[in-house]
Amino acid sequence: MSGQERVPRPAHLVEAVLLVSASPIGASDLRSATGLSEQDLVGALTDLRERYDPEASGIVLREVAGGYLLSTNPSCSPAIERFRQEARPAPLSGAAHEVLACALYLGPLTRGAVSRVRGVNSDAVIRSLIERNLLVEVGADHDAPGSPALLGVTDEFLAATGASSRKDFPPVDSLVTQEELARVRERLASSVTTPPDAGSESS
Amino acid sequence: MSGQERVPRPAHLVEAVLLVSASPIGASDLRSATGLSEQDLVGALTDLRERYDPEASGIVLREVAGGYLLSTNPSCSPAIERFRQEARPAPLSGAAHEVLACALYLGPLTRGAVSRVRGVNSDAVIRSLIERNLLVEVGADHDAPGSPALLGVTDEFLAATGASSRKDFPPVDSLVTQEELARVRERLASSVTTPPDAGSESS
Amino acid sequence: MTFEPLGRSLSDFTVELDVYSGPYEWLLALILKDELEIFEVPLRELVESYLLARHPDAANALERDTDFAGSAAALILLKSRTLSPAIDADTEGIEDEPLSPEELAERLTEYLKVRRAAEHLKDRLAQNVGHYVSAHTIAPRQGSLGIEPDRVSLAARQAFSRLIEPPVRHLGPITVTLQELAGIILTAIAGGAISYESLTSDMDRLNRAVAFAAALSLAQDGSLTLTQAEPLGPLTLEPAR
Repeated sequence: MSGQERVPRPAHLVEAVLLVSASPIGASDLRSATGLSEQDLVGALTDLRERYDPEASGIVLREVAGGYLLSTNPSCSPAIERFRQEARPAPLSGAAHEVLACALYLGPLTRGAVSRVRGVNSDAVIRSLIERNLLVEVGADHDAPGSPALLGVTDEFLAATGASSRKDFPPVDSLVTQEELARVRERLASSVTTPPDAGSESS
Repeated sequence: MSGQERVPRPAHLVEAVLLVSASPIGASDLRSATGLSEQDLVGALTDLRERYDPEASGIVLREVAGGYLLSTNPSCSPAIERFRQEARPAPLSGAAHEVLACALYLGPLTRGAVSRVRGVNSDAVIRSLIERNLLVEVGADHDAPGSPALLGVTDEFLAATGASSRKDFPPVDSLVTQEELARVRERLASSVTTPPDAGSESS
Repeated sequence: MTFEPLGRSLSDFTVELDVYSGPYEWLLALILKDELEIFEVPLRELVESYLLARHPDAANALERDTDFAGSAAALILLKSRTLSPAIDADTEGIEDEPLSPEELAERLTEYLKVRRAAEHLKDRLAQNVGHYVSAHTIAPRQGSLGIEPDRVSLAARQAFSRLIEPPVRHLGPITVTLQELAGIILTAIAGGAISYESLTSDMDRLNRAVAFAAALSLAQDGSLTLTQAEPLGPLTLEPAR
């Protein structure tokens, strides 16, 4: 560290601004607050990545939801929970993961569309996800009767999954193998060809 | 959790806890949150004094009011002020709109009443609306056990909606049916009274 | 959502399920807070683990059975409500018309993708848990927030017209115990097999649910045999051979 400096270094300006935000700050907002050039900002972020590396610090620099965010190192979370006397939020249910997957990969889509894809009414799950700020109404489907709201994932969702953007998820087709899909079709083909008048046992 | 996760160093634990507190934390609270011995805490604080030295960092460690606090380096305050001016406040969630609607149309009312009307615990949403100065405690319900605080909307809320007074909002009976309103009133009034003949659990 | 408060008699009853392990009371709380999906909770396993943990000779055995039967009945109601078709306008689009095999295949394929994506998200969320953000935030400038008055009205309409059911309260306090119903059931099957439908035809919904719990309990200890020829088909209670 060089001696007495009066003018703060770029990394100092950036870390100070990051301290006062609980949500990710994008590069352009960081630049306009700090007055740094693009190059200086890049340099500052490189310094800070090292300073707030998960191996070396209890505070980590995360690049999520299109911006930069300081947060506690997960290795320290038991201490945080003791300090706040708060239990870690309960993990989401399987149904909640499915609803989020619908919104992420098929969204924005209406409540009805989510329920149709999943085959069960999903309103309660959707409601609790909105409550947790992971889903949000992003508009309305004006072509449908009653213009139902369209649901999409939030920046909090991106931050919670450690994603910098929606593109940061694997394409859905890479998650399911062709063999699996073929098996579904096969099984289906064999089951529907059997009794011609059994048709009502859908559920 | 991955097995190779390392045990955080004392200084890491302390800095993580300091990040999540906006007010100074005393040594004994730091110790009970982190589980550190007195000696380890002293060592950790020595490390952190160096790491967050005003000459070397945009975030500084302050020792105030008998405790420890992270804050921004005063040399960075112009950047912080610009950030504050430019930052667009986070938009309100659907849950926040509902809580504000309860306070506007049914208020002043208690936290418990808001949760009963909405059918879901609303404490966290209420806390953030108070922090944002959109809700305020305007008194207390002395008829209820523990005299819980009554919440109402603030002038800032009215200003944010562009309304000059509550009367600028459509009357509640233009929004919902009489029957629905009666049900809401019932939920409001229900408080904690259990039916007289249900009586097995006293408390 | 409302629930008759549980007596504390079950405070030491813990359950081990795939979706949850811990105190039973907390399980109820999680379900009521929508943090756990009721249809993910295997009610049969729940009843079985209660029966395993049951101490018929304990001083508060009766109270425990009553509390358990009461809450289990409420869970059954909740579950059936969740699984039954939605009635609100938004989801009325879930059609009943039979699908062509192609459409069915299309839907299943789509669901399979969602399922896999959900598993991926679960891992990702788990890897990123435990990041707490700074508390050193600054309040935004006064007056910089705009709130749409229409959204406030809409929120009022939503909050005030929502049905916070399923109300369990209207079922009234529990007026029957597992033991009483067990007695009724044993008397009824003394003359031979009887269907659950006819056994419970005169009962109200709560008693029906408790009768179900009682029948399970009796089947568990070998006092009767429960048979169901086909899934969702009629349930028959027979004296144990």
